[in-house]
Amino acid sequence: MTATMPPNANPGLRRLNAFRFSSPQTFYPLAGKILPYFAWAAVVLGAIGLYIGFFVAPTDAQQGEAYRIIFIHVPAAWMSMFIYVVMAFWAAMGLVFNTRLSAMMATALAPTGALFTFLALWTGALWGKPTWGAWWVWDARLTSELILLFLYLGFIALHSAIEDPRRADKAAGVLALVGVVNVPIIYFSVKWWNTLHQGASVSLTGAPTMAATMLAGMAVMALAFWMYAIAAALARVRSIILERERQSDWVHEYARSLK
Amino acid sequence: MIKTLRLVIHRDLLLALRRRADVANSLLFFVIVVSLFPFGVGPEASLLRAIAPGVLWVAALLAAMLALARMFAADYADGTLEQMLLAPAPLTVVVLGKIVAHWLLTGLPLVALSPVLALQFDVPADAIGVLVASLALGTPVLSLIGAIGAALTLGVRGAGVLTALLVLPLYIPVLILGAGAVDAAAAGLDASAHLMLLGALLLGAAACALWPVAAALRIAVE
Amino acid sequence: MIKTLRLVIHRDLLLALRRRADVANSLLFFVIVVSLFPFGVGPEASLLRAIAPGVLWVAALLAAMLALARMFAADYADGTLEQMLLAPAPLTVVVLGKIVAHWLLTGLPLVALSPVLALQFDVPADAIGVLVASLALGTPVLSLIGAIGAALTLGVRGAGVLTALLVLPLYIPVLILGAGAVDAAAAGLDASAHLMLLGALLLGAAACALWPVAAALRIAVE
Amino acid sequence: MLEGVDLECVRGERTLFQGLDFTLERGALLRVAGANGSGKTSLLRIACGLTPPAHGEVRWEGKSIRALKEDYSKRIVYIGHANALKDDLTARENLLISSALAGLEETAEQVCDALERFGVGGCAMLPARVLSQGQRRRVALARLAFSAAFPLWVLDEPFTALDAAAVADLQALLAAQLARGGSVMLTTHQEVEIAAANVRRLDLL
Amino acid sequence: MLEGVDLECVRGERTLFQGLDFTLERGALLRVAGANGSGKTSLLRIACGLTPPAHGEVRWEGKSIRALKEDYSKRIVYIGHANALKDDLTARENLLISSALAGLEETAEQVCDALERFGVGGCAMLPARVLSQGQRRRVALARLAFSAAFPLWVLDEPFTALDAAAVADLQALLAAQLARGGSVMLTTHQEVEIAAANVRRLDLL
Ligand code: HEM
Ligand SMILES: Nc1ncnc2c1ncn2[C@@H]1O[C@H](COP(=O)(O)OP(=O)(O)OP(=O)(O)O)[C@@H](O)[C@H]1O
Ligand SMILES: Nc1ncnc2c1ncn2[C@@H]1O[C@H](COP(=O)(O)OP(=O)(O)OP(=O)(O)O)[C@@H](O)[C@H]1O
Ligand SMILES: [Mg+2]
Ligand SMILES: [Mg+2]
Repeated sequence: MTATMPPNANPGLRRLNAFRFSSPQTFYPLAGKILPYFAWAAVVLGAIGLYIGFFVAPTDAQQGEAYRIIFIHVPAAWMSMFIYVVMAFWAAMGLVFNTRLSAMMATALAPTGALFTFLALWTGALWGKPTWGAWWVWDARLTSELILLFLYLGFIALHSAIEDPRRADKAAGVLALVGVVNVPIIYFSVKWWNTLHQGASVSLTGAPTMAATMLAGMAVMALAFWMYAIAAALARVRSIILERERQSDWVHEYARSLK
Repeated sequence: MIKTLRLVIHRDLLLALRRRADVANSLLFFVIVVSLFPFGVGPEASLLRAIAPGVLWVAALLAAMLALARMFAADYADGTLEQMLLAPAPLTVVVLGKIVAHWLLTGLPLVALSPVLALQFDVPADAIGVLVASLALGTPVLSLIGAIGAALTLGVRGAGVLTALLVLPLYIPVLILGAGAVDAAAAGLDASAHLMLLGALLLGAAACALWPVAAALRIAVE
Repeated sequence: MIKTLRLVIHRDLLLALRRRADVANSLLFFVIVVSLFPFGVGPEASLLRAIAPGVLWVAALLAAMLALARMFAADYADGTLEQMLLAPAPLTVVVLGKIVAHWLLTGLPLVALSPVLALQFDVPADAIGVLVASLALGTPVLSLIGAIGAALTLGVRGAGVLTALLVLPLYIPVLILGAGAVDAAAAGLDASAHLMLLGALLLGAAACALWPVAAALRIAVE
Repeated sequence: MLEGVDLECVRGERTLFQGLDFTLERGALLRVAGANGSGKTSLLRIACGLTPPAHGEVRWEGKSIRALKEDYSKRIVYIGHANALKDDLTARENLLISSALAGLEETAEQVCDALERFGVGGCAMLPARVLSQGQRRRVALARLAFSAAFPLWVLDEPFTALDAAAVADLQALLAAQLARGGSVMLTTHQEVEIAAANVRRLDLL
Repeated sequence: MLEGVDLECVRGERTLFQGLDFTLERGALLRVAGANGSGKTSLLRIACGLTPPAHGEVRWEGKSIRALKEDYSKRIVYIGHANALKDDLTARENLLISSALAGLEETAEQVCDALERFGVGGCAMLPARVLSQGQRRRVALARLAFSAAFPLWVLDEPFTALDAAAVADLQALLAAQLARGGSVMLTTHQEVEIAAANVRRLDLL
């Protein structure tokens, strides 16, 4: 057990079995095994969600067909915020416990988060043109979402600018934690300032104000995005593990076994 | 602790006194940016008045951003930063001292000079008051947020761009609120909501910025 | 001599390749300055169109001015400049190489990117061509004149401000001619007179700037 | 007492050292020796707490320095390769500020005395920029003259750029530190004799 | 043959030396010695033509170096306190460029050999930023390995930061330069023996 632990893991962690998979070496094959399930789930759910969104859901009375963007826009916007929080969580774990895998997870999540943020912005802009008559307005939610994109990009840029991977993990981790303040701002911006953008219409407490099919479509799409995000992060973390551990014996053995 | 704070501020002001030109630097940059516009845009008064709040705030933001490079880099290069990390006082106090000194040297002069420049652009008197207030509340936020970017990119290849990339998105709200306040005042509206938000930003930044800066400095020196 | 010229240019480009971010620096600065204006001034299309030539040229000038600090300072600090002075090739050739490399890294990207930014401001197509031509003629002048300022202030306390003070008065004609050309084209007038004057400035600067730079470098190293 | 336990240092992809242990008692001097690039500077920085080791820990009087934090900083003086002088401040101001930062309350006269002791009294009012290489090093080291209260001195190549007189001054200061029960950890390529019983040597490969 | 005639050097308000004469023949080594701040670096810079003396002149084969200009530059190698390395370039690139700037046409292999000779072959591909102090100095000095064609080497404290092995390497190179009739002018605080007949010493006060 101890032999498989990263040498710089916190000594306290070595005794805990629950942290077994915080070792890159044990996590690598596990990630490889579960990855295909998530990938397939993403494909299947995505197909179902898009079918509901574009064929089952009724045309909107006010907005016509344009509103169908909602099935991508809203789940993407949710994911963009959620992934950031998860990324910051892993970054914090990495900073506090000095576990390498947590920092690798944070690094692996960033591009996916940036992708969803970009998607939310892009679909939002596409939607804004017919509904508000402008691609872009400087409203609080839109601005804070744009800032979220820049935070993701800044995280990626800072990480790649620092050569020493350990230092890069730590510095980028600090940045990720600083950026967390932006997430509640995005989420509550429509409540705190009255803006052009739609307020929350889905909440856990109140009754949904949307048609059930629309809600179902959005929920399925959100699930699909979830699965995709997990699959992409796992795939990326696997390659990060190989790259970082290329000096170690187990990677050499693994490479030999592939031949 | 107060002693260390005073020491750090005193040291940075003394250094600035020795290199007076360095302080003049960001002030001069501010003045240059603002004054070049009439050359570029042409001398039409109404046009100039319309863009004045934007030009002044953009110039202040750029001046603050460029001054960030000087915040920790020199101390990092000559080994003083290591000594600060090894000092018995908590690092956050040292950081606070450096940020305060930085604002005194780069933010305060802008605030003080802005009315004169605003007059050039024929900004109405009420709006000038709001301009000064918005800069007085906004420039410390720029220094606080900027310190995080400056510390994170210390000793990194191409630190300049990276700092800009990290810091600018966080600066945009300050710019929108600041220029918005002046615009509102120039249009005869009430600017106090904008100013209150700026004040809230300042409090938030002061409460949250010191820890990440200290952490980033520790990482940079490793 | 050609060999030394090529060596110096090659070296500076290689260095830039290593610190890609540094090149991105002045480009990003240009983009940032230009893009911040809509935030500050507000998104009114007619207003933005009116100030576009001024904003673009002021931004280019500032980007060029800020990049001057990097022209000789690093070589001076780490002792490479001494080695260049002791090299068997004439110093003016080395200087020419450094100026060419500097323009390739800071001027050319601005020229290439300016049409995209001009589109943001809704500048008419004809005027965009003139904008590119004016920048292509004007930015080398900025590099040449700037080199004198950068060399004269090498190792001087507060070099930044001093460079700005020395160089800006000489930059203003370039700014007026450049922005004027674009304004004229946007108004449907003929801009060729402006461009010819810019070309003459370029020839003059190329003929006269090398020797003072070389002399200033010799003095700086003493 | 300073102890390093099972230390490992990794730089880039190279492991500089691994499983390194050392102890430094009161009144002892530890000279870290090794070829260029063997990791002496890295070890000293780990010992001060500037760089965390990849593995293992450093203990002061039995407690980990990670846990002690500022309490440990209060006990050490570190003088690195870099002199930590501000070019624009005079030698005297530089020294005043570095002593104040270390929590000492030295007066201007005491600072001038320290400079005098290191043969740079004449430069007290010159900006550090114009000093020669050796004079700069002397100014940085002058801090040691009033660092008797710090039980641990960590010095990285203190003898570089010093002439024979300055080397002798420094040797005397080191001997005094050892005599009063303080400890010294240093690196040097020059063979330097320190008149003390308890000089140990740690070789890095 | 290098000659200094009636040289005077003034820094700020201090006259460092006055009426100083020296000659350096082919095959000879001149060691400039003196306390910290006595003006050794200043003298070396005057000898290279980087700083003009306040009075007097430096002659190469009887002609003033002011008049010779580039013809003189073609004959000397100067390695100062500063290593003239670019932090972002690798050791190999740094050396390639500095040799090309000196008008040599070294190939990448020759450069790697030179680095190898100075024990930094393993660092050839590392950016100079990550090298240790001594490794940086070694990279800077590796230039000497293919500077046999230059009759005059001027070296300011070449031995600082070097470990014993590197010192021996450098001594061998210096001896070879003298043996082939070249001249060397250097400063050092360390007592270093160079196995050559013609070693002279110039003391500054
Ligand atoms: C670039 C422009 C836009 C951005 C950056 C953006 C951003 C966001 C974000 C971050 C959310 C999720 C927040 C939450 O869950 O409460 C969201 C949700 C939503 N957006 Fe947008 N949006 C944009 C444009 C639009 C447009 C033009 C419309 C339609 C007129 C729109 C309609 C919605 C709706 C209906 C929701 C779901 C709100 C809910 O049910 O909670 N968005 N958007
Ligand atoms: N990113 C990196 N990749 C590979 N090696 C690195 C990296 N960073 C540092 N190193 C190596 O780490 C070592 C740093 O050593 P350190 O500065 O501790 O040496 P030192 O023993 O103090 O040497 P010196 O006697 O020259 O001062 C050097 O060998 C350097 O090449
Ligand atoms: N502006 C100035 N005013 C007064 N003194 C100055 C000024 N500039 C330089 N000096 C003095 O000139 C001398 C420069 O000496 P130089 O660098 O040649 O010394 P060095 O013999 O090489 O010393 P080291 O052994 O320390 O390298 C120093 O004593 C310095 O104090
Ligand atoms: Mg070292
Ligand atoms: Mg010297």
